[in-house]
Amino acid sequence: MADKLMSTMHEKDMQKVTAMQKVTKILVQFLLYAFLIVMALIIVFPFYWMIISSLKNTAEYRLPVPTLFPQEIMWGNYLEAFTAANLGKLFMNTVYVGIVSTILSLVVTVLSAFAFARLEFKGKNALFAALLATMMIPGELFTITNYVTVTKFGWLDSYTVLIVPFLVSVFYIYLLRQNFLQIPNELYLAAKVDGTTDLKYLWKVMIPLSLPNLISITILKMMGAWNSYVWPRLVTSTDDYRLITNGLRDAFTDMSGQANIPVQMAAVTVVSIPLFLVFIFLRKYIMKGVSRSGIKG
Amino acid sequence: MKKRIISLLLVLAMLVSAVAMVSCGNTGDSGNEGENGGNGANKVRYDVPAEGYDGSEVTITFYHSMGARLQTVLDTYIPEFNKLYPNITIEHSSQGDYDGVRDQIKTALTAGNQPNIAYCYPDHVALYNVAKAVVPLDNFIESTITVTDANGNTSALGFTAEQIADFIPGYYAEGTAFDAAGTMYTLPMSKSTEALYYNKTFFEQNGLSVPKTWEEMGKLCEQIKAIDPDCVPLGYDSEANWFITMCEQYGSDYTSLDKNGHFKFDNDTNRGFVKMFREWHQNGWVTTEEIYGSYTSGLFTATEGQKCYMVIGSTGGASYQQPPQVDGNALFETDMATIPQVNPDAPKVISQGPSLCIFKDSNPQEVVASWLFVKFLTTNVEFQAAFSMASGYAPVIQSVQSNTVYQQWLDKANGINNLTALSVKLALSQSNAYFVSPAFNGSSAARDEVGKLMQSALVYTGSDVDAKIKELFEAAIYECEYAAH
Amino acid sequence: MKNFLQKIKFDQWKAWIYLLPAVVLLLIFTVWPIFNTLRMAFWNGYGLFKELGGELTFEFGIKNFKWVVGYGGFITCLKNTMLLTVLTVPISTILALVIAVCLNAIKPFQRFLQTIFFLPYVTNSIAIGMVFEAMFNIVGFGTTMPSYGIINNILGVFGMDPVNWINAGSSYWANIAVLTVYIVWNALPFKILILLGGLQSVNKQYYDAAKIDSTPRLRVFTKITVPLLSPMIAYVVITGFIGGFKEYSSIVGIFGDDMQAVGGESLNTMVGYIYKQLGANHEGDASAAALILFAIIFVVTMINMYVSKKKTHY
Amino acid sequence: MKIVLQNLTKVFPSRNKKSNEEVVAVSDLTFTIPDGKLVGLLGPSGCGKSTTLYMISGLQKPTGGQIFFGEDDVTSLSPENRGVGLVFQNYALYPHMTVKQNILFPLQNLKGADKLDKNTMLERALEAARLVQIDNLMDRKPSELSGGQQQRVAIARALVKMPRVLLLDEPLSNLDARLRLQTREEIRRIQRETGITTIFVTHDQEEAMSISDVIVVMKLGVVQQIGKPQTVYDNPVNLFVAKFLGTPPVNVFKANVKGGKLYINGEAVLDVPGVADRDVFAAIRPEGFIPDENGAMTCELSSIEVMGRDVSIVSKNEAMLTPTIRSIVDADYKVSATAQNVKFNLKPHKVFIFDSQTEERIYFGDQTAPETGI
Repeated sequence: MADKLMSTMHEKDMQKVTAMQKVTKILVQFLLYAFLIVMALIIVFPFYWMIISSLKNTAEYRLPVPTLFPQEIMWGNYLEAFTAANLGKLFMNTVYVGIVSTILSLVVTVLSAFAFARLEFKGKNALFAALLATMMIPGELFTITNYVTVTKFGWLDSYTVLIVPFLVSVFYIYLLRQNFLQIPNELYLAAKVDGTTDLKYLWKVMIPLSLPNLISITILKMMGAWNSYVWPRLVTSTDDYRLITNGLRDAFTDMSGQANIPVQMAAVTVVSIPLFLVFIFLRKYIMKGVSRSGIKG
Repeated sequence: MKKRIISLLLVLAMLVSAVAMVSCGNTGDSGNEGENGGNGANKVRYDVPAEGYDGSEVTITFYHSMGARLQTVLDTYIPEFNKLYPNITIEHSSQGDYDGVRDQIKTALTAGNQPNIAYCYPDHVALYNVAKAVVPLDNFIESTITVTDANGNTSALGFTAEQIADFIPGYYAEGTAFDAAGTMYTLPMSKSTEALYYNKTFFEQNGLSVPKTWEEMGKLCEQIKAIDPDCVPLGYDSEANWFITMCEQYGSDYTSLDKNGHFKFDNDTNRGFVKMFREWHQNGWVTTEEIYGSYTSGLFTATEGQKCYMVIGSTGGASYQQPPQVDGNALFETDMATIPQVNPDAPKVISQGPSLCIFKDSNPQEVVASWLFVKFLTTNVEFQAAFSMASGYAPVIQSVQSNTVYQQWLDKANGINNLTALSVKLALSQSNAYFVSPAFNGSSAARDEVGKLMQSALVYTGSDVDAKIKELFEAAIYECEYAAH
Repeated sequence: MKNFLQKIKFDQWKAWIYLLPAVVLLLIFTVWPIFNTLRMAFWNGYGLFKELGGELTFEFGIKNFKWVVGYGGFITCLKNTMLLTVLTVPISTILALVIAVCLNAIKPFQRFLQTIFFLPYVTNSIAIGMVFEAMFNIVGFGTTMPSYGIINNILGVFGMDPVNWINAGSSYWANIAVLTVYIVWNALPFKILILLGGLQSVNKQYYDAAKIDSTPRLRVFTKITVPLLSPMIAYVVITGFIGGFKEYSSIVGIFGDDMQAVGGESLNTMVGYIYKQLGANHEGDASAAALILFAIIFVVTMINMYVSKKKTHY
Repeated sequence: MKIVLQNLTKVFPSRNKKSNEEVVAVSDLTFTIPDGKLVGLLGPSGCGKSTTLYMISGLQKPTGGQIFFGEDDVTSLSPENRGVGLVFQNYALYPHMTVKQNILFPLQNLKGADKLDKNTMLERALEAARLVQIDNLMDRKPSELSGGQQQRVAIARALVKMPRVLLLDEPLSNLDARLRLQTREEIRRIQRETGITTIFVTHDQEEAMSISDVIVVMKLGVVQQIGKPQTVYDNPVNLFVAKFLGTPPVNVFKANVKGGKLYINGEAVLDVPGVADRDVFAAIRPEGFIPDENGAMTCELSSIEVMGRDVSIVSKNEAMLTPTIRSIVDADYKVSATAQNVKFNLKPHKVFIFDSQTEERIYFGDQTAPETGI
């Protein structure tokens, strides 16, 4: 067998190989960064456009050849965005709805995921499959029926109507169930032997162990509140309950329907910043949640 | 154990509240209406309560699309109304724009949660009527039941003959565009129309005269194009209005209330004018908002680059056609005229702007109270005057014009910085020319489709124009028929 | 033994108590709407307002489905939906995969770039639609003095003629190109996030082993990275297909409610059709179309799952 | 092909960003691995043996020093150009490939002069599989194999391209005791058959001793002793090496030298001529005790374990540094289990004496001082 040994370095030109190796490495790094930077620029461009547009005046925004940097920086657009759209109140509404619905949603999701992951009961698998199937139905048709339902409940123009109908997300239950399943069952049995109640076990073991996922759900839910548009518009009619995106769309058109786009962009920028900050600070958890979501199912 | 109990309680509480919410939902309403069939030549009727308004406390909701300025006007006059009827509370809210009002009400109707009064266009009312949700007004208008206001004065619930006569006839007739019998479903609130804005300075400098007919318009465009080859002489904001107005001016068919064939706009006359305007567009004579990619008022008021010298647009948007100013001096003067006609002796201009409709309600007193408020808004001279001045829309009753404050405002009209008054003046001067097209379930689809048709035809650059136009018309009819099926 | 059985019974109702809030809410806000959809879909000529107006009596049948399928525009919607899905899912998946692999291969600025690539995920969709429109727009196309959006200006820098992307008279394929760019742009962050997460949980030793065996980079990518990531890729593709079939808001975002460029071909999609029918009071047709859409998504998902079961490893 | 490591050093930057402490994993390592030998890198965890292995493979870059394969300096050569085979501790078999595909994989990467045609590749793969006796498992996936089978696949994959150097990282650590014995014999056999210079890393001295031609004992990044296993066992260079090798382990006592005699617990137990008076550590192999009623060394008897041929006597002594004294004697020696004390004489070449400060060997008796490198 020894006759088949790989050719030795003598046969190759050592220096050439070493040099090639260096060049390749530098070239590969260069290409990697070049590609990533070009893609990043493409990704970022709409943002850049949004921000510079929010600082232009209307005349400059409409220039035939768009400027890449505002000639005159119009901070006033931001002031106008806030005053014209009552953004402050809408902002607070959004935060309130976001927080309350997130907390309630987490409670509901954790309880259901626990039942599906740890408890044995008749029809468990059938029920779970049915839940997953609902994810495939286009939700557009639910809107009208749900509107009739909440109206019959007398919930229109309230925080309830913004929070309750969307508390349950099958996706989150699914995500968390997968996470719970990864926690060894022995821990649960051990806890049962020790006489620990289910809730205590849930609180002391399951929740800490799936914290990254819970945080991811929290963030996704908050972002959902931040971006929801159709439903809040439908069920709220006063600024007491409307959410921020509703304000964005409606506030900046004047009587003839001409939009003051720079001011609108300013408002959009203001709205996007909190989400952006959330991502920067909680990036770790979002990443963890996603990679742990147990896609292997 | 404690936590388990708490969780149980929590769950139970949620269940109980859910059940409670289901059970205490309102039980819907079908109202008390005595209708004697709307199909034949008989008008649809609504049974007005025999006692009229009994003075009970009711809250009336009113959906509109007023901006902040107009809401201020409304808020000033609601107390005036409450001096007469202190027990009627008016709650109003803006739903953004006309489509916003329609969408909101559409969904609200499905849950029986509609407002009492709403801004409306005829197409919207046709839509609400499918659900039979709109109160026919004839019985109110004709009602002789006496109502006593807070000052002890009595008056008829309905309109007097003088009041009806005071309405500008073209506007008043809009309320009857829904069935063959002419059932009245809406009252006009404030109105606008389309007008021709032109650059008076430019016209005078070049010795141009304002076109009265489309023929003259064509020639004028050619002339202007020769003077300024980079310009687009004319901008027409709404393609759909253009098509519908041309139908009316030519006397050709557009739509009809005939249930067996609503859509009649595919005919030679209509294909003819579409073809003609396509050529105009291809010559660079005319553009529209959608085609241009931005508002044509932007072209009209441009200070550099490409310009246009005429715009046909809503009188409600007059302030956007105001000439730009540099150091306090206007760069030119704008003037207004009736839009070009096929037959200038019998002019036709489209009627736009909000009307008011009243929705059925389980409490008849709310309907009566709504009527009282609608009657107030449409017949109160001071309110109509104030609203017109704030909005730039024309008042719907003629007596407003003899109001001194209003008179003074109209007198200040000019083409430099008070184009609004100028536009109202023009709107009032052509009150004999207004038309509305029939409104039925599907009429809004027709409007959408002819607008699209017009756009597509204008931008077509291929060689077989006739075939393309035929195809576009047929496609539009197909879409309309499908939408109304 | 008796004790044990009692315990099982206790577990039964205990599980239902845990599930109660979710089940109640789902019954009210998900299950009931689904039943209502079925009711409307199989009620011939159903319209909500017609029912409210009292003109309608129940008549079971598949007339609504016939209307939907018989409508010429429906085929267009189907075609557009399919085309956009078939274009955007592979493009965005491959692009996301390449970006994720590249991101995973660098050290300096990795976090920074990762944050950048996640940006589209946290933006308001309404805003971005407006931005894209402004970028591709041409004001005054066809006149003597058009002003171009930034994209055409960039093309100009490379000496290319401006393209009419979305304005009056633009071609169908130009419209589709813009939509593809927009949808891919929108879809990238989620996919990058999932795939990067997957990559970071792959055991680094596989790569060391490949290095020891002098594996060329491309072969590492195709023979090791892709197979090891296959469960994530399958997930991304399946959700991409489902999302693709529900495409709607991106088209409204750029082309407005008409869902077509002026004088152009219709870009309407299945969900757009459903909305249009809702707008025209054809709730019956809309429900029928939603069920058809559901069937299509269901079949496509099943095919996807079948293929991915065959193609994904371990 | 011989491998030369010259002043090889690896320093890891501190993980904690705030403190600037660096971790020296390998320090100034110099030794030569002769061609065709099986070399065991041995030491407790954290001694730098794996790092050394990874530096030889090229997966880690040395901070200083050089690595030669034969006459070639490969220090800056990347792993793909070194032509080594590496068996990972967890095998790193590609989970999505069958055994056959796993083994074929390295062959498909060969380029230039080494490039093979398809049939040769299959032949070679089968040959490698036969060598490790897994040729009947070729179409299974790794998840369908036992730990031992996976291990063999990993070896086959490393061997199939006939690398000039084969590296194994703790190859037996994931196997149960029986498999471990069996597999280590196989590694030995395969190495013999192929003649490939092989380096393997282990923390298990028994494993290293049993199959290596040469062992390298490391501690905290520094080589302690290099040599044939038996030589190192018989002639350890310092207390660490003495303690690290041997089962049962060596017995260590606090002792002192006075007048050429070694005293443990006050008893003179051995003559150590020529050693100056001082405190020392005395390490006595378990087999270095001879029970003798008149023995020089007295210990308190704890228990006697009879293990067939041998007897293990467990006892105590005040000077001992290990928890017990374990001596293994021939079963012929009869020791009363009930006795209070047991007395021993010592075999001189089984007793190692170390300086109490430096822990270096100070007395070699009739042995010569061992070399630390080859």
